[in-house]
Amino acid sequence: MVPETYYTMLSAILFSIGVVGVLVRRNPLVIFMSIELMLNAANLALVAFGARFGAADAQVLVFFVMTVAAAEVAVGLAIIVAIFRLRRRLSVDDLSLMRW
Amino acid sequence: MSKTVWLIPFFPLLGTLLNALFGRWIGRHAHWIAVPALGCSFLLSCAVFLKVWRGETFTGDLFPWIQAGAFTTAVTALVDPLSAVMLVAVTGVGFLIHLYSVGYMHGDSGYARYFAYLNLFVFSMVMLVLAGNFLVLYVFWEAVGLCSYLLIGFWYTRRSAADAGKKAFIVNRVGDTGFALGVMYLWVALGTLDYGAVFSRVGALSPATATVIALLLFLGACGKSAQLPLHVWLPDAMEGPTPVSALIHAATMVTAGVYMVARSHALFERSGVALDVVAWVGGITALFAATIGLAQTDIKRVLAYSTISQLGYMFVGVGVGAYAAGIFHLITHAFFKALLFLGAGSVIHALGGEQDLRKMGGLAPRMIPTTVTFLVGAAGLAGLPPFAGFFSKDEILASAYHRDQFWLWGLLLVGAFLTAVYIFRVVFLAFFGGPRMSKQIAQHVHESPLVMTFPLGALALLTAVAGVVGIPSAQGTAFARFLSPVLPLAEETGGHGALSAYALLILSVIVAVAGVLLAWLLYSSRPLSAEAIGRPRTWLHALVFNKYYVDELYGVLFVRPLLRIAGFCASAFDLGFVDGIVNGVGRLVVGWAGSMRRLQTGYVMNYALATLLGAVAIVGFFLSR
Amino acid sequence: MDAALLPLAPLVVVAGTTVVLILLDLLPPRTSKVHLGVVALVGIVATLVSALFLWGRAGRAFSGVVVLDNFALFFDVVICYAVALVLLLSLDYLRRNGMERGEYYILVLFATLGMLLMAHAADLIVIFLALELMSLSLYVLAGFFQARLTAAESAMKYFLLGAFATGFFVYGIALIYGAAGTTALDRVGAALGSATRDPLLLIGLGLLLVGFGFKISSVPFHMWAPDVYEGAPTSVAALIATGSKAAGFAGLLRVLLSTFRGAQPDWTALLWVLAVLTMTVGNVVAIAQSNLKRMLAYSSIAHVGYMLVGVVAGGPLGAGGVLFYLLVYSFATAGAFGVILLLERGRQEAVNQDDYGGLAARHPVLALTLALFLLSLIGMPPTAGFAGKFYLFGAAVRSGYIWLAVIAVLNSAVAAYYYLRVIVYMYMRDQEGVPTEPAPSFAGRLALGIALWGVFQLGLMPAPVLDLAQAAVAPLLR
Amino acid sequence: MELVTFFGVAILAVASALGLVLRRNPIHGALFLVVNLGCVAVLYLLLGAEFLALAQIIIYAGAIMVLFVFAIMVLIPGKEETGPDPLRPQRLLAVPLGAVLLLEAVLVLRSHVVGGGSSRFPGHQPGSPLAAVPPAVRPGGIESVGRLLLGDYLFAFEVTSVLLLAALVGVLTLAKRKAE
Repeated sequence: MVPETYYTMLSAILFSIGVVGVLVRRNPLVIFMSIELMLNAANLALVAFGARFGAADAQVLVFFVMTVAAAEVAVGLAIIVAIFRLRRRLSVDDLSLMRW
Repeated sequence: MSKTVWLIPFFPLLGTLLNALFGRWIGRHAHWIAVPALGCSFLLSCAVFLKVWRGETFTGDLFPWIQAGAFTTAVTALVDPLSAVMLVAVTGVGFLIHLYSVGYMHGDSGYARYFAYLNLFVFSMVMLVLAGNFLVLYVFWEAVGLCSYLLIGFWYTRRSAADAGKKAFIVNRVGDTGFALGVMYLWVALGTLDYGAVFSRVGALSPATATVIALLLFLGACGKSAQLPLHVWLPDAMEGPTPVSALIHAATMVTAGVYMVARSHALFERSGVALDVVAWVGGITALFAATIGLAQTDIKRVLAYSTISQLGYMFVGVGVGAYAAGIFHLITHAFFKALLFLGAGSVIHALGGEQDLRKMGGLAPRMIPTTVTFLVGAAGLAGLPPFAGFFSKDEILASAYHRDQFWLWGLLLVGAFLTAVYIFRVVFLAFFGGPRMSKQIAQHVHESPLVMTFPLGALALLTAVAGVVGIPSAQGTAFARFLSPVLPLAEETGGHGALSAYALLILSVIVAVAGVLLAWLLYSSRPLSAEAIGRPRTWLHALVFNKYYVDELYGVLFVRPLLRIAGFCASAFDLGFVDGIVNGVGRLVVGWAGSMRRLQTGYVMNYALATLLGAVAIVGFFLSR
Repeated sequence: MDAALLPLAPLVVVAGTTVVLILLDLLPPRTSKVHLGVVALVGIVATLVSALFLWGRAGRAFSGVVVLDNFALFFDVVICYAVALVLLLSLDYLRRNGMERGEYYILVLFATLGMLLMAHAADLIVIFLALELMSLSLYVLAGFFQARLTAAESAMKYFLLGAFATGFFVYGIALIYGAAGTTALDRVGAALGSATRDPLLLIGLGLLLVGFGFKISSVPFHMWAPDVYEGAPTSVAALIATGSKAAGFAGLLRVLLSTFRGAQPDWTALLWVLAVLTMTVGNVVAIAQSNLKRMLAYSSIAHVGYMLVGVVAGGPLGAGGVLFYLLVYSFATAGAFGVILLLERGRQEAVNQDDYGGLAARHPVLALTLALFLLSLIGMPPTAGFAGKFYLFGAAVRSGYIWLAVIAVLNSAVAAYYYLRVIVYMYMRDQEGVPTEPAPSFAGRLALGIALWGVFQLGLMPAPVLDLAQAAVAPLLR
Repeated sequence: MELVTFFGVAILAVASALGLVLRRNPIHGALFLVVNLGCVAVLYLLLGAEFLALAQIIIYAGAIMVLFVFAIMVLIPGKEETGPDPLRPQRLLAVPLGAVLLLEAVLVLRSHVVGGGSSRFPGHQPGSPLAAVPPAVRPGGIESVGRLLLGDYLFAFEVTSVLLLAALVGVLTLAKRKAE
């Protein structure tokens, strides 16, 4: 039996990697994937905690998070496609028309 | 009485709304709304005053306004002798100045806007005076500031006017913030803001608390009443139309600080220290501004410094505990300073907008009513008997003397001398001697229309006779007795000074007359040469050194050092130091804003970094607890 | 209506209206979609009425994950007012910008549903879903003017940063679940109350605060706001600034005041710092702005700082003050955005302060309206802003946070500068170049009129509404 | 045995996550993410959540990632992120910050284990078995999840459907070009 602390630790590591990914990458698609990584890590933590309680609540929560993630991906990709239509380059650093 | 009281502010408010919303269609006829509105207010004020005279007072809520838990505040009006006197003065002087404006602002493109602002100001000022608690006082304290700001920048196409408006705003902001904090602290300390409750419970405050609150409130008063070091905005405020200078920046709004201190005298007395601060700030300002007034060449700026100086006198009055004397000077000052400003306005009007004393002279024969009334005003300001200013100023001096504040008394006495010098300097330079304006302008010099000279006459009459109620007697002046339900009669506590009341009176007269004589010797005993005026800035020195042998003695002994001090104050302290602080703080904030906005790089990554930083900090914070 | 659904009447009405709109959108006419806006408006008004009718009732539904109480109802009212103003303003705005499409109204209603749900949610997972429903709709709305690069950029920034913050939020939920074994707010509160203080719960709360902080745009999670407000359609910016902010506060207040009351000393200390940072950064940077939409964005950040002061103060005075202030702020902000939205200069929206030179001379009523909204944002009496600030700062003083109140007062003093600058432009400058003209929109003017009424009603007679606000927070503080 | 599996999968998961963050090519990144999601699915299995493991594969790997890869294919011709990076120093600031976040998370998760035993779940509904007790109905089973989903969480379930509808409308809005 693996202690659930291992799982939560792993989820913390994955979450942190995801956070760093959001910050160091310039391609919105990759940034977005890093965000998915964060959500995924959170899911893992939820399931691990749920296993400790022996309750299925956590899994239901994870299910909701997954659904939301799917919806978010759909909208997010639509936004990315929309901006790509207007300008052919795709780096978030180009998106600084509005500042200061 | 309640309906009458509420109608007083109602009429100007109505006038504001009509002129603001329909100004485009009303246009040149705006005064047909604004002036009658003020007239009604004035008549109602008089009616209220008569009732108060017969011993009635009135407190009433318009509606319960703010409730927070157990704390409730209503829009309360309080009519007692003090507010009744102020009401009559505000609406009366306001009415005359409205009337005068009809002539002065004739043909201005913003005619309706002007009257809308002016009515709004009177409304706010009336509410400020009527306020029955500190919250309403604060609200209209802000509102009169806003009107002042709008009217200073009235001729916004002039860059200097817009800048002056901005400066007035920033400086007043400093004071008002202090005032707001004071009101808040008062609320925390006593749980109420109603005048009656606050003043009856003031004993519950520790003297230290009372001092802090009183000083915060006084900071607000300093801003509004242009006392050191927050006086810098008032001279610049002269960029506004002259009737505005007369009404707001001389007669009414700037005296709100004095009114507030007198109104909350119980609080200031509880502190003790705060009263001394008030008196000393007032005394120093009085002398300081008077010296600067000597060196100014712009007729309105002389009057502006004079106003600062006279406000200092009022603060000394209330600061030494002679509240009625302070308020009495407030009223008489409202009359004669409004008169002087309107007279100056009449001159400026006649000269086609010229404000420079160096380019005036010899106007007396062409503008007899203006000259006569201006002389009356000047006499009032200089404190020549029997004009009102004599009685009121002497009352303050005597009070300071009798309370053993000899240093203050000395400051004020010197100030009184300088006052007489600078105001008669203006009289001689503007109205007497040879004309120094250009030919074309000289040809067009004309007396102002009746609508402008009538207010001059009325104010001159008031200046001449208002002193009657201030004739001292054994039981104090009639004015002080009338106010005694609100403001305690001055007690003659000290009496250690060697001089009797009559000796003081005579001394005041001597000082004033000496000042007038000095001015005459300097500026009018011989014709001024034109070339002296051709050299700006040094003309006064040149005048003193080269032209008048008689003056050399005075010059060496007195005038030159004084001018130096005045010049130093004007340049180094007034313009350099205080302005530097005001501008510096402003620039600091703006510069800060400029660098802070650079953080907003527009890059998603930076924004996410900030988010992460925040998350790390929050988690770390909770982890450490 | 089913008895079980009655407590959810506001939600049901909005959801029903949304479905009707989706169907209506498929029907002709294809060119004009104003009727959709009108239907949406009717739906919102019906929601408002239903919320007012339900006032005073309390209940729960669906195993207690949704709750009906005065707190939720008060937010229903705030949100409905904000959305109604936005819809009124949009009717003509979309046509003028050549983007009259039914999806706009549908998405606005979806966002509204999310906001209302946030107010009614009693379970973290429902809060999360509500947050996402609202956010997803708003992301799309921010980029609604597809042809504009700024709009696309604004949508992208909003989306990426929003999703990033969501990641933290979900992790926070996970940690709280890990500590308490449940996501139901009351049971989490019980867990917090009975256990020795659990760091996991607190950290979970901290991560939730990141998500809420993003929604209400509190420093340091505020940086998206100016860019998004600038690029988004002005009506959407108004919606984000008012409705979505109100919803964020609904969730935040319920979580903090009710669930995490046991940890009050902890989060109070944190929010103290956040409040000071938020109002100072908002006000100072606003000084440097010349674009009115950005200026209002920073101003809205600063106002969040003021509201956080109320949260710190706590108690019926502080929390009630926040609710009251939200209403006040929504009226004034929606109104200010509304004036900007109505004004055009040479076919372009008038967003620069230069565009406002001399406006008072040519359009005195409109200029006066904007001036009054700005004065309310300053907190100048007798507008509502004064009463709102008075309650908030007064509550802080009452609770002993004197310094916080002092900083807030100083901040308000600084803030006056940039609001008055706009007024100065309108009243003390002359128009240069092409004149700025208002669009002839009756609905827009109606919206401004309603907002103006609110600003004065709440300024002159604040007491009844404040009583309602205090009654609204009462169930949380019990 | 289980422990070995766990560590194997965990290492793979971390490695693939790092791959996503470090590799320049977004396509590779997407593939790394798929691997990572698969690893997490395995972990779900280890935790006894079969339903979730399946959902993870179907929703994430099956739907979401396909969308991603599709978008990448459509949008990005060849490699990206090759140009000069003026923000590089700031970007790298993220690494220590991320490390601090990780440290904090580790601290709190550890202290949690140390600080509390299994008896301290007062918020948990009475009657539910705790971790130490082998559950009667296996919580990961599709049946218990289904009951919860359409029972206690029915409302959230309904909201999810609304959310998906909203997303649908949103995507349509963005994708539909204006008919001109």
